[in-house]
Amino acid sequence: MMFLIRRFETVVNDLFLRGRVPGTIHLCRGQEATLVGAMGALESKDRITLTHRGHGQALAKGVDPGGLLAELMGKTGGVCRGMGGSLHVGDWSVGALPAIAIVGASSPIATGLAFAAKRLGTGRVTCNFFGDGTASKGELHEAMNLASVWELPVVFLCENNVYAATTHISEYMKNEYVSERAVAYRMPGVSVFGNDPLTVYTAVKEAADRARQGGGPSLVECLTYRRDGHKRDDPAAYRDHREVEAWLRTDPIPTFRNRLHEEAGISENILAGIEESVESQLLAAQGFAHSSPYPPVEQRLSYVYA
Amino acid sequence: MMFLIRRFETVVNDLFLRGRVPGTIHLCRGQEATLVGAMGALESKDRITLTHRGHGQALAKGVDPGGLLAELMGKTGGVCRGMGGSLHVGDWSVGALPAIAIVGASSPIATGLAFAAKRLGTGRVTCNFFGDGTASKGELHEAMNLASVWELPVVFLCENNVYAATTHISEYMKNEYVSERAVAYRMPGVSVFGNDPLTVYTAVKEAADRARQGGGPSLVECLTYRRDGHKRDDPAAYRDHREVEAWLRTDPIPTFRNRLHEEAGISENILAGIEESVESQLLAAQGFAHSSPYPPVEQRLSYVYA
Amino acid sequence: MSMPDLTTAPPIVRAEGSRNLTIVEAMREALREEMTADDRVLVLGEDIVVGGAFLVTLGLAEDMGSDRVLNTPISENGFLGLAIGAAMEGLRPVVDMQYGDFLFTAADQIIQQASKLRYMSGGQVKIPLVIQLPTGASGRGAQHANSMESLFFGLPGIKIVTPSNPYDAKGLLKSAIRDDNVVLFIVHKHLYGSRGRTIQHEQTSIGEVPKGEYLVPIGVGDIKRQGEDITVVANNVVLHHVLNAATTLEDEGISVEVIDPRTLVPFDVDLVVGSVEKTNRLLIVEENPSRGGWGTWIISEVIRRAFYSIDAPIARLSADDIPIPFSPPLERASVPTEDRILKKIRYVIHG
Amino acid sequence: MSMPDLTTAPPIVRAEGSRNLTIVEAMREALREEMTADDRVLVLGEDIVVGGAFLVTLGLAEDMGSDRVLNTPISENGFLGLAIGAAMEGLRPVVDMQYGDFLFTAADQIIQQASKLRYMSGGQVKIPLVIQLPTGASGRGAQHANSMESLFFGLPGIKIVTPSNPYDAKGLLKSAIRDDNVVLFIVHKHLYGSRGRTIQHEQTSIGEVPKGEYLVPIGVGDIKRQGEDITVVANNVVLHHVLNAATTLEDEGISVEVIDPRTLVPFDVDLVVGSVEKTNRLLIVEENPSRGGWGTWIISEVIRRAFYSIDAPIARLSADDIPIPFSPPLERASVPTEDRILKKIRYVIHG
Ligand SMILES: Cc1ncc(C[n+]2csc(CCOP(=O)(O)OP(=O)(O)O)c2C)c(N)n1
Ligand SMILES: Cc1ncc(C[n+]2csc(CCOP(=O)(O)OP(=O)(O)O)c2C)c(N)n1
Ligand SMILES: [Mg+2]
Ligand SMILES: [Mg+2]
Repeated sequence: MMFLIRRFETVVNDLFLRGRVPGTIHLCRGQEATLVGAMGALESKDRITLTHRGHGQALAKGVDPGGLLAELMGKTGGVCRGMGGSLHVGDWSVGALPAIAIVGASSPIATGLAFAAKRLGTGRVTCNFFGDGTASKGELHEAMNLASVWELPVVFLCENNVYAATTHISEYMKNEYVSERAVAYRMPGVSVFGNDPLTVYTAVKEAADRARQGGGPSLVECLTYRRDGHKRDDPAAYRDHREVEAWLRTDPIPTFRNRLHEEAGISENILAGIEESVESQLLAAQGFAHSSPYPPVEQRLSYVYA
Repeated sequence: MMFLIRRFETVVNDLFLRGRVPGTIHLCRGQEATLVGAMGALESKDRITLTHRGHGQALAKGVDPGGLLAELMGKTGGVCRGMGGSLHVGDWSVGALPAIAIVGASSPIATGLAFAAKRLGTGRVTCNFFGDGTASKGELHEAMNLASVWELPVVFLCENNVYAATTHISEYMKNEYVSERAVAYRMPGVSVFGNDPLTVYTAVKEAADRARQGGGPSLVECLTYRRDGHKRDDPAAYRDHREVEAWLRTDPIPTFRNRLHEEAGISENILAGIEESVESQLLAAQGFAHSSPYPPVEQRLSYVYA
Repeated sequence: MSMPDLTTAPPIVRAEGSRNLTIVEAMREALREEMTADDRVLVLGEDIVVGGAFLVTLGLAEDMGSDRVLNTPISENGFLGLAIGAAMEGLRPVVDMQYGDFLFTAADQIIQQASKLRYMSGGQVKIPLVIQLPTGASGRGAQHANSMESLFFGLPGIKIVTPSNPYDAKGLLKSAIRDDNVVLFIVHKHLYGSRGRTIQHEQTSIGEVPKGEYLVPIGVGDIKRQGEDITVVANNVVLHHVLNAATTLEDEGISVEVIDPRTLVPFDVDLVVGSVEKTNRLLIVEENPSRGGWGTWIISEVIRRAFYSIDAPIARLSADDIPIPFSPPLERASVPTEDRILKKIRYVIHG
Repeated sequence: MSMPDLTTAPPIVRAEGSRNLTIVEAMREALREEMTADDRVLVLGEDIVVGGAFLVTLGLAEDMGSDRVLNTPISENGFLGLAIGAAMEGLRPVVDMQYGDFLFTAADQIIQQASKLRYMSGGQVKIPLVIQLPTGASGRGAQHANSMESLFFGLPGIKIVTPSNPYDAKGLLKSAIRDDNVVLFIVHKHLYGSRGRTIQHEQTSIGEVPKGEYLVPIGVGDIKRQGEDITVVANNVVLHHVLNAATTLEDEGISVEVIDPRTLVPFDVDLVVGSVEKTNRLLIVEENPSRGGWGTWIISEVIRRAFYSIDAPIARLSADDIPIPFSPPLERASVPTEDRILKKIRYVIHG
């Protein structure tokens, strides 16, 4: 799955450069381990809310790559019928709420999904993805307090990739870790290495289990890094090359592949086989997306009201 | 001063009951020690931002009782020329920014006053008054983080009177103290007994001195209690009578009067003299407010633009 | 599950006699009936367990349970967003904003989220949500006197309801709760007629409400008074001033047709156009400031559809383009009064 | 200190030759000049040290110092409120909102605070504040496509500026910075012409800018093209479509007068009325949705002041009353295009 996300983003990047993907894109290359580790700890009935950097979050939750790619192109076969685009991908049928691109705004809404789960007794847990920069938004704090007071089954998951767009984390918070803010609401908070999917899995599993058993919300911070710029046209020249190199050495894709091979003893063939199947999945996805037509212009008048 | 505030609010209450004060009023009877203690720790050049419960804050900062009362009546002699009313009292010439009645909204603005003080090197400190209920607003958190990151000379002062309007503090936060939230921004935070003016003075003085010396912001929480309901038409029946009785036993006015008499050995005569002078001050204030005319209706078109 | 399309459904009235209620009592009945009929309905807001700012929820917590009438922290973004999420999962929240003015601290949740999430998702989600917004000037100064109806009139993706009497308030609130969309339910602060508070225009807030269950459809205006010489469109408190003025003018031989749109979005333009084609004159009275008022859009629609039926310049009365001042005489001078309405109608008729 | 009243002051032009600049370059020059002339001027916003979303501040941090070009946390309420406080103490902040759409998360600070604090204080405070708001649809979906100019048009107590070319952008930004009030400086996302980003309408974002210092006064509209048969009022990107359409129609013998209001608040109604009295026909083109559009207010004013000079129903072109869809063909279909403008003008002229 991590490999699928990496390759999907690479394909998106190529298509964007070739002008086949309009608008803007925010790639998550480098952050795959956090996404896959976290999603592994959730059940398929659980809910997630996505960020502006949502392609990987969607794939990890089980959104179809073809429908996802078609959405980025504004095609009628897109998961949102072309109405949303890259900033709003998601498929509610697999529990991935179409992404909210206004940072911070998703946290109260995720808390509401959790509120409904508790009230209706569905046993669902909601995982609210947000970034380190978003930790400066008041909405997040209002949501964490509400979730804590009402003991709602939500996991606030911070993908800390050290930057808010072009701004270094040291410029917008005095704290070393975002997780320090959990105590302000008497909520458990932890920070873990986000490039190791197993570490992330363990942390999120503990938080999700607690939530499911009525133990209320938690804040889980995963420390990771962007391979790319903030968006497609960002060379990320503002980053210190030593910081970049140090992080890229921990790139989850090669690292985890080696571990699977050496530690878990999974053979080259099997790994290569997985990689091949990913490539063919992506070819199929591109085929679907390219052949899907644009929606009829009348569709713009639909979906305004239920 | 504490006595002045108590008697002023009592006069306002009477006038309101007699229909001489339109709109609504939020009295601060019972919270005088926090106001006077805090203001004593500030310099006259310092700034404060006021809340919807601002009459006492204004008086303590040195706003003229006559102009204040005239404002509550919507008279042209009011500190805001009758444009603001009870919810917006203040006199910028004495450093009391006319009150902001949207809770939480004043915290970023207070932080801006502190930003200007630092940039212009005025040596001013800003004290941002807010209530325990307001601690649930995101604006406060954004402001505390900004003040912390930019090391601005602001004191976030929480008047914790146990209720947000009719709602008990235990209904909207898990924390025992609002001051626990300071650590979320690596900011010093303390909670003190707000009905003892000297304790409040010491805590605010320490925070203000630190701010003035470039040590950045602090959060000071003062535990106090409303004698009255949230607003004039609120009987406050939702409060547990044991809670009310326990707190009223610590009412700062009689308590502090006794201490002045017994501990500081200030004679009955002197105290009675102070009280008389307050009464005559208030009579003068009422005389001024009553005799002040309503503004001409054309004035409604003024002050929209500078 | 799908709901009846209330914009087309006729009002269902099963009269079993009626009584005089205030708007707040009528709204309370609507909430009680809908909460009893459908346990997905719940109410959220600050201080609503003891009744809320206008006593709309007085007694509801006791009868419906404290898990369905919830006091929230002072976190407008938090609980409005929470209600949006809960609605997407099938609950039907009614959010009480205490004063509409406080919604601005959560504006993003309505402007960017509630009104757009369904659209951006290509119809994947549905947000059945009612937001209760007291509006207008009521002697508390500028921060408690905003006209919610005009500030959100330009926002696509929501519905806006502004009842002016108890009958409409009850029927429209029930329709709003059953609607699968985001509905701003806006009542003027002076119209609630809450007990235990001093209310101006006391008489305007009391009216007949049938005992039986009924709905008033969203999107259908109402002719509150038939007339021949001029059409006056108004809502909220000023509608009551217009009705008083119309009575006065009858003695002067001026016959005024008074239209209450009842809902601003969707707006019953046909009703206004039909009336203007009869009277050939139009006056719109709004409490909100002149710039950005909903009335200007109605004017542009009438111009488009009935330009050649208009005999006199379409007139408008609104508040000044200023924040609302506190001082009582200044506040009164800022908004349309019965007196100014009388003068304006005479002017349109006699020039 | 008091500032010259820019709404009456004539444009000061000291031409020393000129060059072609993009709007973003013109704005950068304005900032550089004003920051050099007055050290109370500073810029705040997210990511502006590296230039900001549209590169308006590119290079400014280096030249003006990082204490005057400040990267903020993602805290719109926090830094907008901070700017308001700083302005009341005598600083003159320019806040860069990155995308205007993000202002909604701090709506209370503009709607309830910045626009009202001076008024409620009876004139005790002054808030010289410029808020830079990229507006409109640009292929990013509904949450990045709001029309700021119409959503804040009904808010008393602020000024709204919407330049459409580099000359106006520079002169108006300088005037806005010197103005003692809150000014929303709104430019369409497609007009900046920032380097390093793909821009549609590239040609529309380049224009002549004199070398010397000059101001364009706030509140004064501009006739961008003289004509006899119809008056068309438009701003932002659609103004450029209108100008293209006017050229096409010339060959058909239709002479179009094109008015760019340049500022929406205060609005130069006299200019429009004067033109309509000459052409007797009026079309307003806006990119914002139909409901709540600023154009409807202009129509109501023209009706009030020039009703008897109008020969044909006043026409309007605007976006549909929907959130903006992402899919490119759908987005294009939602907003006024040159083609639709041509058709509409022909229709108004020939019926
Ligand atoms: C309220 C709001 N302000 C600003 C933006 C513009 N913006 C989009 S992403 C981003 C940076 C977010 O940083 P972070 O939360 O760390 O997420 P990351 O991009 O690193 O994944 C910003 C400022 C926005 N979308 N919403
Ligand atoms: C944003 C906002 N929401 C709600 C209100 C209505 N309101 C006014 S005072 C108040 C209670 C505030 O409680 P607290 O902060 O503890 O201050 P206190 O009244 O106890 O002094 C509320 C809910 C408001 N003014 N602003
Ligand atoms: Mg980040
Ligand atoms: Mg309190």
